Amino acid sequence: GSDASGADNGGGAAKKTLTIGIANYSLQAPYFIAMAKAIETEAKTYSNVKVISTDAQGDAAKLTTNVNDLLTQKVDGIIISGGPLNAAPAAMNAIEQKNVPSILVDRKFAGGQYTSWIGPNNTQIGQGDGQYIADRLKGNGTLAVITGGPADNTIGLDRTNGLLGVVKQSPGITVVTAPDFGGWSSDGGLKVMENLLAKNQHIDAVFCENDAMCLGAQKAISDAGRTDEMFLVAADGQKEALAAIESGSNYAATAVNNADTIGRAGLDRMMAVLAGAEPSKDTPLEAPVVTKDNVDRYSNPDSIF
Amino acid sequence: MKLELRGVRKGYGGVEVLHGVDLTAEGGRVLAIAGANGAGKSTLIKVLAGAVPLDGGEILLDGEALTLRGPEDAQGLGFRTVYQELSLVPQMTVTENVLLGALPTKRGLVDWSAAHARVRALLEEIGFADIDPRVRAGKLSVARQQMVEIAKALAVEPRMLVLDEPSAVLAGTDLDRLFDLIRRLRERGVAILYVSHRLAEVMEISDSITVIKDGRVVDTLTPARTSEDEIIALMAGRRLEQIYPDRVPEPGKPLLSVRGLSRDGVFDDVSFDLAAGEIVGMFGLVGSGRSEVARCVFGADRPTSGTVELDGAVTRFRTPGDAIGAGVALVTEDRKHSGLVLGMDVTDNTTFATMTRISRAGLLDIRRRAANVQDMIERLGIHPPRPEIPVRHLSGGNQQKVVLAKWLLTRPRVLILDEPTRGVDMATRVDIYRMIDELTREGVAILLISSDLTEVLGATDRVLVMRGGRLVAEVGSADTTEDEVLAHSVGVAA
Amino acid sequence: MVLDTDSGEVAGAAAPASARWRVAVPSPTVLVLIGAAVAIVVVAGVTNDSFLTEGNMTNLLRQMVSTGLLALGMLLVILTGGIDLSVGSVVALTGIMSAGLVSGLPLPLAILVAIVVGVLCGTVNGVMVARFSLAPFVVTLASMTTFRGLTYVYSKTPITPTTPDFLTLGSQDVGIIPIAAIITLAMFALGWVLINRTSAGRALLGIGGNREAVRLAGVKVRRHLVLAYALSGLCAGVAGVILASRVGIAQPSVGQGFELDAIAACVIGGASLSGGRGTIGGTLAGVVLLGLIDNLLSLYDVQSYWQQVLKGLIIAVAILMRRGERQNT
Amino acid sequence: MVLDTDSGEVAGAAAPASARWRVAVPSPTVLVLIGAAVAIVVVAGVTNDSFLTEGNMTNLLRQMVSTGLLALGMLLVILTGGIDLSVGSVVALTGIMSAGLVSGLPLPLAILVAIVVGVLCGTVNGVMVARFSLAPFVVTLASMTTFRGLTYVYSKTPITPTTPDFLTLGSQDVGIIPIAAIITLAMFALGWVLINRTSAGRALLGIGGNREAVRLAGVKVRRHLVLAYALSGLCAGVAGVILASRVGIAQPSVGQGFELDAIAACVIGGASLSGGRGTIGGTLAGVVLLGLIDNLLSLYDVQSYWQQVLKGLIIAVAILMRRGERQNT
Ligand SMILES: Nc1ncnc2c1ncn2[C@@H]1O[C@H](COP(=O)(O)OP(=O)(O)OP(=O)(O)O)[C@@H](O)[C@H]1O
Ligand SMILES: Nc1ncnc2c1ncn2[C@@H]1O[C@H](COP(=O)(O)OP(=O)(O)OP(=O)(O)O)[C@@H](O)[C@H]1O
Ligand SMILES: [Mg+2]
Ligand SMILES: [Mg+2]
Repeated sequence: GSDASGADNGGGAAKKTLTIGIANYSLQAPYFIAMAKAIETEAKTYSNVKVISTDAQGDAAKLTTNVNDLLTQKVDGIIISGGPLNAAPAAMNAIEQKNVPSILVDRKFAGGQYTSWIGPNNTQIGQGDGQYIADRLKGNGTLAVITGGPADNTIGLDRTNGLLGVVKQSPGITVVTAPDFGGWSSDGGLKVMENLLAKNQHIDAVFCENDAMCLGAQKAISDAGRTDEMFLVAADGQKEALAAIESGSNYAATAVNNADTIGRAGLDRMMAVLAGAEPSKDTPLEAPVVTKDNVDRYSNPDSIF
Repeated sequence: MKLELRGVRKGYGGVEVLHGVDLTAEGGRVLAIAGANGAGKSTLIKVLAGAVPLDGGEILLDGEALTLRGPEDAQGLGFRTVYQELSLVPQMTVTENVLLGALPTKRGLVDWSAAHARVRALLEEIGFADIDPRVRAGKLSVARQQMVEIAKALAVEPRMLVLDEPSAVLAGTDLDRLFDLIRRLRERGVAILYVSHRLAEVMEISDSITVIKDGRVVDTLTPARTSEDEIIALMAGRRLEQIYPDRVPEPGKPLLSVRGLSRDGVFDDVSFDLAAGEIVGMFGLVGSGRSEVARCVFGADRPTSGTVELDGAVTRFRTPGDAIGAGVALVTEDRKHSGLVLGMDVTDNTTFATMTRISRAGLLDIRRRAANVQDMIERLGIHPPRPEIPVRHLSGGNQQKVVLAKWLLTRPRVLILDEPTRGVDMATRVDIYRMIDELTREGVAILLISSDLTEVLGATDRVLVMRGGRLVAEVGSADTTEDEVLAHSVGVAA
Repeated sequence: MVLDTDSGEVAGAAAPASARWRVAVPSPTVLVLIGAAVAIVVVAGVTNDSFLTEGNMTNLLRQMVSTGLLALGMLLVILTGGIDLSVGSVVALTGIMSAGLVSGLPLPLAILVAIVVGVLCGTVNGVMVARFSLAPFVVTLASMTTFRGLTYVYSKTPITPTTPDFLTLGSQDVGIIPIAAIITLAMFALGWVLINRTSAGRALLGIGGNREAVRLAGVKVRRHLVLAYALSGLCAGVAGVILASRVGIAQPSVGQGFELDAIAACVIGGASLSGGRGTIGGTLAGVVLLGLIDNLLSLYDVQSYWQQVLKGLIIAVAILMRRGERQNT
Repeated sequence: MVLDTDSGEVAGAAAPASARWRVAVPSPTVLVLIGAAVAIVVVAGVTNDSFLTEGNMTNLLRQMVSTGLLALGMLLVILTGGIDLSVGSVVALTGIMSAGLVSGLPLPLAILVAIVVGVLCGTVNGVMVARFSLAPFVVTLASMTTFRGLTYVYSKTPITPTTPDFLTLGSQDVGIIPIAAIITLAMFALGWVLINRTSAGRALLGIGGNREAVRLAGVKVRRHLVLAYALSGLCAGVAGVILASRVGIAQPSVGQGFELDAIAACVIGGASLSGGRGTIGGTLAGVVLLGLIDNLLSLYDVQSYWQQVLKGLIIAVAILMRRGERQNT
């Protein structure tokens, strides 16, 4: 990760107490929980920052409402963790009207109506995974792809498209995409993998749009007794996935999309903006691929996610 | 007007119930239809009301063939029906029930004041001005609901009025008011079809009587030239020697003593004793509180004060289960609401009160259960004799037998029967009277609540009369007259 | 008077002219709910600075629109003894269609077409339930899935409407009152008239109370059932369009679980899922109560997980306050 | 015989000793469903190579476990005329608790505690419904939210159980039959005995059919209601533990929407949401049918959006096949 804006700028705003609102699209998934936590933890490093965290429970309209609620409470800035949302024009209009800075973390909205964005480059995540798979398969084999949900969530779409862009360059690699969604969860990934295993005699590699699904898929593969047949690659860097990689299992790699880094950077960016800085608008973070070789650099047993 | 049925056939699920019925009803005449339970009377009526489609035969109105595609067609012709099973919407007011589907509107919106006024006038006309049209129908007593049903049938001036056992829940003056109404309608030229198991009534009100047996018309008689015995013989296919068993009252030691029992607003300070081997009748007008007394004794409702003693010891039944455990049984008056689980079969319904008793280690002894049910089917003549049939598909009278069977199976020491012969045909009544007579020989004490005066006097040893929630008189059945009992019940000195 | 204490909701509507004032006296259920709501508002107003601000009130109103509209349509269906699980999917379908159609059609026409699609969805449900006598729960469960699938077939990705006017409906206010809230309240008023002052409305209640009795009285049961579901579709269609307009982008995934909130509002407001009982006033009160709970829990900065626990408990307490309602009556 | 076409499910169980064979003859509903399932299996077996493989059969069985267990418990509640929306949350709560507890307790004890928590959750629902006469829909909607919140309070993040043995329950097979499927079938068998061979079971049906009538027959209504909900909690608890064990990681977000599948299985199997009607056989058939649909749509590579449309339509057709069932009877 990288603290693009630099926390040191924050000190300048220490005069009065600042209230920062966080509008979370959903606090059901550990990834977003971890990110909200990171923002709050980082806020504690400033003496004058109070954080109000809201949860739209997966409802875009509620996110709009929550943003309005936060504006009602006269927050000084709003950090939005938009989950799968592609845009939230009404919410962004309201923020713009009140002239409050908005920082997007993880999720970039279409339309550019925000102060600054820090998040992963999902296409790059896919490409990194794709490169790893193509290399390891040496250009030949069957790759199964498990997607998280409908295409209105472009996070997954970008990752898969990034992956396919690389993998498709090796004509020897056959891609089978599961027709049903893994729902971004372990039990979903398990079920989709079970069906894939039933349908495909031989699979060499599995790609999941996030770690949670691949953790379930790994279990399905071991239940079917086909652990030696294939390896798994995913994205996020969830700590269970890192542990699986570290243990030398067939969970081979994951591309880092560090909730903790993004969250902290998001708050720091907000403080910088409030202090008057004009940071670069979009800050995509690096997404290194973690394998057994470099996993010790990324694993942190104390992290939530 | 003249309505003819020719060869009408109707079956349910492949089993034919009406096998070609011919019948003629005429304006200005009351045609009574008599027949044993399950003979097909209600089915015939449903055909006429367009409630069920007929399978064969034809209906002619003044010589022209009719097709009834639904109840709305029959209603359009001025055929109005009072069904045997109450068909009110309990959540709705009396007004809405009476004018269901025909609420008066003004500029497209319902005109409630006109509606209430209309219903008040209607209720007045049928002699029930004391029913508040704005009250929810479900809050009324069964008898009052029955009168609401009748008002509903009269909401539009009928050409033909069909009444399926309208009197089963009525007694005394209520019944008189119904008969007045029928006579007035007859004078106005309305054709009336009247179904009842109370043959004395039938003889009194009808111009002719058609007897149906097993879905076929067996004869049409004129009241002046027939007798109750003859009708019963035609219905049952056998002659009944005697309706009520001869009873020599030999009360044993008191089993159940009710002392100063009251329930606020319903009844007050009721005390009486039931001795082993005794049949005690309880008579009263609708709403006099008989059913409520029974329910409080049985633990179904809580009395506000007073005690119930069993074998001389004060007991307190918190739930019906306690009462059943102590050997008290209550056959409730409203089988549809409180007696039966209509969707479940005869076996279940017959054994609900005894199933824990015939369980071993938590498991039902299904052989024993089946044997018990079979026994009851035979003893009460439940028809059809099939334990696996849902009670919903039984005729009204047979449903009543299932309720009786359930309580008889508990082998009670004290049996309270609230209108037990409601809708039960004559032949079966005789069986029931014989059965309770036999029970008393085994030392059972019986309280028979009934609105049928003849029955209350004929089947019992002595009669308690209630009026306005109080016990007002006690008379020996053999030493009194119907007029005397009636007088007590309305509060006129005899 | 005494006799009908727990039936005020139905009986009240049927009061004669001489006692016309009774119409204005809400039933005990509604009174309890209004009492609860007022208590909440007072406590919140005193203890929380942001609560009684103009901005928050506008917000609160806007927030209640979706649940409100869906609950209104749901009530009509619930009165008949049915249920409509498909409303969330209809919201998604009509929302994305309206957002998609504005690029080709004039705004009012696009909205109209989307709402008509909502009515059609409801009609399909109604026909399945009425004509084929199928259990409403399964019919609408099946159509919930089907309509959601169709939404994705229409567009897999969110649609940002090309016309800026599209946002007016969901975002504009008249004074502090959002247009959307005015539309919702107007629809509730129409719903009140339908239920209390038309024979069709009474028939809906009757069907839920005793379908056979209503049929025997010559009422066309099927036609009325279709009407109830079609109106539920209509309400969901309006909600879908307003929601898309409010968020400013239509997502195919929107609306999941909305049906539960709508049903909850009806039941908290005294409606019985067995049919035959329920009122417009109660439902509105239920909507307000649910909206207040959500709004306050977030204003008071309650942790999201505890918010859920608290929300559940508050609903439980709300219904506990109107004991006496029996499960099957 | 002919007369009881739409009641065979209840009647069948009550056959007298002399006609004991009737017990073995499933009702028309079940026959239609079995027919549909067999037809699907045959067609799928012929046209799809992967379908009849050992691996897929094991999958199919394993995938039916959650829905199966939840539907079983749900059936008991539905028979009484109630509904239990909280089962999905109970799955999450018990799953994560069992996974969390194994780190401190011996495996069987951890599982037991988790299941007891499930029973407690159900009991809370039951007491609210029975003791305070509250509408089951709202009670369990409230507890659905509450239990979900408690799950997150217990652990916001997924828990990986530390004991490898924990995984046995969900993953081990006996031959090609997963242990979990055996447990499920055994519980269905117990459920059959409960419903058809015990007075408690008959009481549950009676309560749903006519609560007042069975109360007057001496049945302790409240106690039986609590029993039904507690057993639903038990089933959800078992499902939660098995699911956590099967996935190998317990997530607090698991189980959303599971209640709808469980209810759908019951209703497809002929249960009536107004209570008093439903069978174990029908419910099992409903579970199998839903499982088959899911499995096949995926094997045939039907795109997810169309999967939803098709699934909805197949459910609609399945219930259309057993017309005659009336909405409120
Ligand atoms: N819905 C139904 N399904 C199947 N069988 C039915 C149905 N309704 C009535 N039957 C059967 O039709 C026969 C005639 O019933 P019906 O109700 O017409 O008798 P009834 O003459 O009115 O008897 P009662 O005097 O007891 O009211 C009975 O054997 C009954 O079991
Ligand atoms: N005018 C009335 N309007 C409405 N309800 C009435 C009226 N009169 C009596 N009731 C109701 O009748 C009930 C008392 O009658 P109960 O059933 O105990 O008496 P009953 O003598 O058995 O009469 P019934 O023949 O009606 O069963 C009470 O619940 C009372 O509320
Ligand atoms: Mg009859
Ligand atoms: Mg009585």
